[in-house]
Amino acid sequence: MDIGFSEEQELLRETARKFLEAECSSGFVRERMATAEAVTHTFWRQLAEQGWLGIVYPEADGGSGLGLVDLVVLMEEMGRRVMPGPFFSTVLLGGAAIAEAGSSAQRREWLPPIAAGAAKAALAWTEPALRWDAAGITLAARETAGGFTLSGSKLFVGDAHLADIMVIAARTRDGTTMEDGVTLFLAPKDTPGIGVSVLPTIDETRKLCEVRLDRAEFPASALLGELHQGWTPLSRVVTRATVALCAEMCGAAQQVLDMTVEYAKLRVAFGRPIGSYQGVKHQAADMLVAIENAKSLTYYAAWAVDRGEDEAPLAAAMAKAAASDMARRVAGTGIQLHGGIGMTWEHDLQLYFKRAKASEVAFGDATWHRERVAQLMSP
Amino acid sequence: MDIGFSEEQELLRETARKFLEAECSSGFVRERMATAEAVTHTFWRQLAEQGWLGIVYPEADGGSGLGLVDLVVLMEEMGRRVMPGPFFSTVLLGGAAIAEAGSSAQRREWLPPIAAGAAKAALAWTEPALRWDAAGITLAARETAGGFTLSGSKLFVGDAHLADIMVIAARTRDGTTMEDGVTLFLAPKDTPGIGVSVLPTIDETRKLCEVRLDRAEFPASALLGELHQGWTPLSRVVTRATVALCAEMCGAAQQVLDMTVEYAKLRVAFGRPIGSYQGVKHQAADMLVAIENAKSLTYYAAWAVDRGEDEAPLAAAMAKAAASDMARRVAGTGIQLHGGIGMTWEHDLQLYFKRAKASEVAFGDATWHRERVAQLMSP
Amino acid sequence: MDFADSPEHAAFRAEFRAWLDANLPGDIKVDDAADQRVAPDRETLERRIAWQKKMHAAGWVGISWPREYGGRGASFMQQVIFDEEYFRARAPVLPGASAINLLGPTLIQWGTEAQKQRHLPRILAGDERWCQGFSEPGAGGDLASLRTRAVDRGDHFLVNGQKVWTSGAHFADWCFLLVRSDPEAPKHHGISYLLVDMKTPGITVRPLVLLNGHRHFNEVFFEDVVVPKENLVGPLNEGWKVAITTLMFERSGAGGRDHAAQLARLAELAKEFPSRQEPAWNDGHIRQQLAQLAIDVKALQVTRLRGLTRRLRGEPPGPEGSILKLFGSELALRIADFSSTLLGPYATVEAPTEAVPDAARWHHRVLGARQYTIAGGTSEIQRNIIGERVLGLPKG
Amino acid sequence: MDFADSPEHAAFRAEFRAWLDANLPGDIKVDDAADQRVAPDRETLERRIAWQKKMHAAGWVGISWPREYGGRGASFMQQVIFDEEYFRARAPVLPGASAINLLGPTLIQWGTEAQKQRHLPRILAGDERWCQGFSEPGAGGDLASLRTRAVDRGDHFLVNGQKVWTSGAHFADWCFLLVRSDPEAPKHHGISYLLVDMKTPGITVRPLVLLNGHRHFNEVFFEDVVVPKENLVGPLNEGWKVAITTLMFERSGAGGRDHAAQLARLAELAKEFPSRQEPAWNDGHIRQQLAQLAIDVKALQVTRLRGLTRRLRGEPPGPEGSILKLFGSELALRIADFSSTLLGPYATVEAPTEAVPDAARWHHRVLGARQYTIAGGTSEIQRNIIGERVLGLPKG
Repeated sequence: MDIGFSEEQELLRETARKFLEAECSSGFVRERMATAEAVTHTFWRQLAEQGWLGIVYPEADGGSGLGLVDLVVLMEEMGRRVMPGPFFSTVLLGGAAIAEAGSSAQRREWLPPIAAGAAKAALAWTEPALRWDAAGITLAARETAGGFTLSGSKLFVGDAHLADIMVIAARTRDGTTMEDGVTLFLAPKDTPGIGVSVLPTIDETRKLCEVRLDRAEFPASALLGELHQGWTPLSRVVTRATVALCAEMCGAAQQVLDMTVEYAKLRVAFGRPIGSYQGVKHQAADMLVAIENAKSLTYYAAWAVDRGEDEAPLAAAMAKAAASDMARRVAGTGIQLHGGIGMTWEHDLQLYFKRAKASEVAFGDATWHRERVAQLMSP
Repeated sequence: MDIGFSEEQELLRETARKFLEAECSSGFVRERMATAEAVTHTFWRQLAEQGWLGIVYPEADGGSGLGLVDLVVLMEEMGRRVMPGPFFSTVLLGGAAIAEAGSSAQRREWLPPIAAGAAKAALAWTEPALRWDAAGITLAARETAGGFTLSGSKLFVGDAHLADIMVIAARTRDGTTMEDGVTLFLAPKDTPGIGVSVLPTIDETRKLCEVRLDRAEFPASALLGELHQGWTPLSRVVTRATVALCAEMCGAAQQVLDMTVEYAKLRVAFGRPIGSYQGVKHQAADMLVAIENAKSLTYYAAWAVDRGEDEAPLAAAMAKAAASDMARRVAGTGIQLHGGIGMTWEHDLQLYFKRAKASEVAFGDATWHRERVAQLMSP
Repeated sequence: MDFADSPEHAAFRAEFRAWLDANLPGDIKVDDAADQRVAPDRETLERRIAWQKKMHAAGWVGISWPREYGGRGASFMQQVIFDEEYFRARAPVLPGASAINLLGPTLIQWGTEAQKQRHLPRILAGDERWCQGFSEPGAGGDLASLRTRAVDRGDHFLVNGQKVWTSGAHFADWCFLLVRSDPEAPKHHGISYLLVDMKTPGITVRPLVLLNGHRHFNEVFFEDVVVPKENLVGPLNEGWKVAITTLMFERSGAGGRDHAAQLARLAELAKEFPSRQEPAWNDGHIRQQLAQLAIDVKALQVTRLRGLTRRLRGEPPGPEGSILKLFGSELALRIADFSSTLLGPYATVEAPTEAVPDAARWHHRVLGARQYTIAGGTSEIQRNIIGERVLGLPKG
Repeated sequence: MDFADSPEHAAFRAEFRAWLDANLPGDIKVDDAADQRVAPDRETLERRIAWQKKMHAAGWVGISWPREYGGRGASFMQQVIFDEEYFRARAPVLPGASAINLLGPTLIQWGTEAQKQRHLPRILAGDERWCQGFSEPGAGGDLASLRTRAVDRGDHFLVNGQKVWTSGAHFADWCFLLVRSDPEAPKHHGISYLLVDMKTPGITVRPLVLLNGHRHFNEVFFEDVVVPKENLVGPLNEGWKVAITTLMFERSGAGGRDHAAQLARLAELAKEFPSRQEPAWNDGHIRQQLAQLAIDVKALQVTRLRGLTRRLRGEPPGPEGSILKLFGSELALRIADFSSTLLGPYATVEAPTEAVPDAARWHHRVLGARQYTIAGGTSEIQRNIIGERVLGLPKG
């Protein structure tokens, strides 16, 4: 047993922290979030140069073949700086689905350009009747002579408006279980019949979209993985992305706590630094406890997923439930302890608060994952 | 609108407070709780002399005919001193059931002696499969030539071991609704086939019993109210008793807060009274808020029940849900803020803590009543 | 103990309700009364001013002011009924609200005859807008540590300094301002209370944008601003006492009035909204949370009424207002949190969606609810006030 | 990052588990390891002493002590595995636990050769029982403000004063005691650390009965108690440093190890126990609460392991123990509260019932769980420690 990070991982952390401190200031974040792309070409190329756009893909596919525990380190640092843009959708969702389910030809076509920063990707799986399990996938794929016709809509799809390639989950048959009959399709940019619009959501640093499919046609070659059997790879991708998101939430929360502690040492009220009052100190202590626990569960989940342990799905559900509650509490308390200044647009806390809210409900909130924990506890 | 107590009610409060301070010290409580009776004959006679044993019965039945709002005042004061003994079971449960459902003969037989302190009563309604609605009543009453035969068991019956007269709720038929088919019976002390044993429960000041009926025979004259129609009067009695219990819980909690504030002013740690630390002060403030809110809902429920408002059942459920959570929190925080001394047998807080726990779950805990609120909110 | 209206009060309630039904324009109704902004923009402001004038013409503005100052001499209970009906009708907060509710009663108690003559009629008529210049940067909850200076220059004061969190200053014609007039005196005895014309040279207003993008608060800078001496309210250097009058009216009016409406809508949504079980209402934990919020909303309402009763019986508004402020604002947060539990990502969209047509309302709540536990005295400060002034615990 | 045992550790775990399976008598197993009383009565004490002797004979007592003092020189990781297996087996806390875990390591670091020779073997063998004389009435969490006096009388100290919350003093042969030896010095520099024979004349032990009726703690009075000078541990007047060694081992060992077992039983009960829906498990809010507790139990476990990793990497036990103490004890309370939500009045009965055969267990939990957030430093003190020593916030 050794529940800490390796020297290589600590080095990755240090590199990431330095890079992001230099290149991803809050000024940069604010400037970019006002644009549709949410990053600059330069920044995106720098991410590629660091090797981070292919961090979890096999080396054969142009990646660096690192594990989820390594990714956790990087995500914590990205969370610390509320890094804007389609990293998550491209690398951990769309690209990861291709890596997980794609044929070698599909992988060769898309993963090297993604890793090189030349292509962006997205994963369209959730729908208006929001569920985070297989039953949530109802978008109908009708089999035709040459392939499939898809109609319906996907909601809350990250960065679909930027994607060169989109993975779409659809229902190809009503199987005996909800899992059976889910199929993944590859939709390159500008596929006819697909309309994308950006939703005005709370976290402008990462856009969410509505994707409407109106008799969009897909050739058989657009199938990603096996017909009807798409849920297994999809759920693997989603589980990994969920754990990565937890890590990002932990990093962001740690930054909020650091900012809050710093402020509480300096800000004076009634003649003393506010951090000397137990009313502030005890809340800061509770923030720390919540963050430490969420980190513990995230690290545990990352390890369990990497090793393919039986309890990996349970561990991931526990991590997301804890991280969701933690993120809301920490971001909220951070604002509370900053007082008025924390409520302003000008203060960076708003960036963390909005990201925390978006992440809290992404991939299922605490309530969703607690129910999942209960089901997994009870065989 | 005038949401305060009348001068008469304030006078009742003052009388009750003075009497109980003098006659119901914690030494008295501790001494009596070690006995099966939990009160002395003298004390019980004094309660009768004050008119409190008949406070809610009509004057024609030997009572003083006061309303639930008046009773609230008295209960708050009784709660403040953790008054021991069968007042609640006798006056507000067993006796109240007779007052609510009894024929004039039955009322004349039992209420004047109860009001005079010459008889004690109990109400046996809850059963091992604990539910606080009509479905909880399953004890079978079989109709025979001369009357009924009852077999089964009742659990958590207050002070059944002291009762001269016990009201027993039984199921006389499977009606179309759960409410239909509930019938009340009067069982005088020593009815053959009835066994009573005291359970070792948390609050020794008020005993709870198991009552076992083994083919106990009841003549037709033992019917209290109409055959099959016992749920309506029973639920009225239970609703009133629930609101009265809420008031008692508020009074007890107020006393805990008073004791805690007093202690926090005197007790010094690290050179200052502990009450000057926000860690203590803020928790005391939260205790007050919880108590004030529970009082608000209790007063509102008492008024609504007295007036027969449509929302009386909703108001009572709200009051009990709030009081249950409040009581646990206040008693717990009281101990926490007292530190070590608050955990000892010697300190009076234990009396309040144990009473609070017993009351919290009596007549349904917060979860039970929240569900009831939800059902009543949703027509 | 009586929660019901007396016959006279019922009649008053019916009269005002009928008047509102007949006169309140549909297009100025608001979804979210907790959002007490003066107005999001100039156009809305103008519509609300017109609405105040209409109300004033019918004698419904400042009803609790004495008749001699243009009010109705309404009883406290009538004022309570008035407020209940006004918010029930979803009418917007009047642009003159802070002047009507805070400054007016303060001037009536402390103002000179000339001040009353000059200002009170215009406050009621909605002719001029006021802002409240109390909070300062760096002071936080410690209001009395304010540092904006007023130097005595014979016939006028010269004011220099900065205020912050000044609601509606960008629309204001006048400001009621706290200044330090004697820096040598103990902190509560060197403060004066001034009325300042916002058009006076040297005043700069800069908007403070909130994290939800709202532009309601401002920073206000004073640089050699001349304030005539006749604009001093109450005794020189004893303005803290005057301010207390204003603050008491502020605290006793603190938020939470529309919790019930918010919750009713969430209960509706719970019965429609899909979930793991459909609808969400079928989930026991959703019902438990809705019920708990309903209980707390009712408790807050009754606790408020109990406080009103104490005032009806002649006691002044006191620190029990902190209980309402603390609990009401925390409850607003919990309602917002619950909207997110119920609606998930839909509570983060600032636009109508098919499943949740009023998604934007919850988006605003989620973003906006954080301010209630901070503005007007943080929850931490309210707990101090309760601990010290209600429970008598020693200061820290 | 590796949560799995290495092969050597797995072998060690298997060895100890097998030994426990073969040797732990069924009649001394405990339901509630959180209830770390020395023993409820003399008879149980004797059985547990016999158990300690059996363990000692097999070399399983004090395994992390150096071999020269009778231990196994076990690595820190082995100690962790040992503890996990010991509690998993539901073995009772050893009567010598405080001496083995707290005093032993302290003596090894600070004791004289004679002290080590005299005491260490007897501690391991369970020949003598120890109690910890640190807390005093009136000191609360401010341990260093202790007032029990030790006056230098040439060859001995004369001790007068009072200790409180002394676990197991009624069974103890010896006491490790903090005294004030220099009342003039700053409070952390006038303290000495003594070993006191409990049979010395002048010592009175009075039980402190807890609200649940347990007699585990005591008040201990010292009246002109003679303590030979050779019983001083570490430097005169610098006993605070010695005490810190003891306290660090205490904090790092703080409770919460059997939360998982308690929760597993509650989950079982939820699947059997009647409720509005039957069984209670079918209620969504019951599942939500069970799941949340399971999540928190797991989080505590992993947070503990992360702390252990830091120690494995050579860092000493530090203030992060406060996180475990705070969260673990609050979690114990929440588990007790949930038992009451699930079982209602059954959780208040101190006897087996048909529906809940182990009702008494929950009765004890409901009564007993309150002490964990107080004993060993209240939650408020833990939050101060975290705020000040971990986060670096200024003292209040």
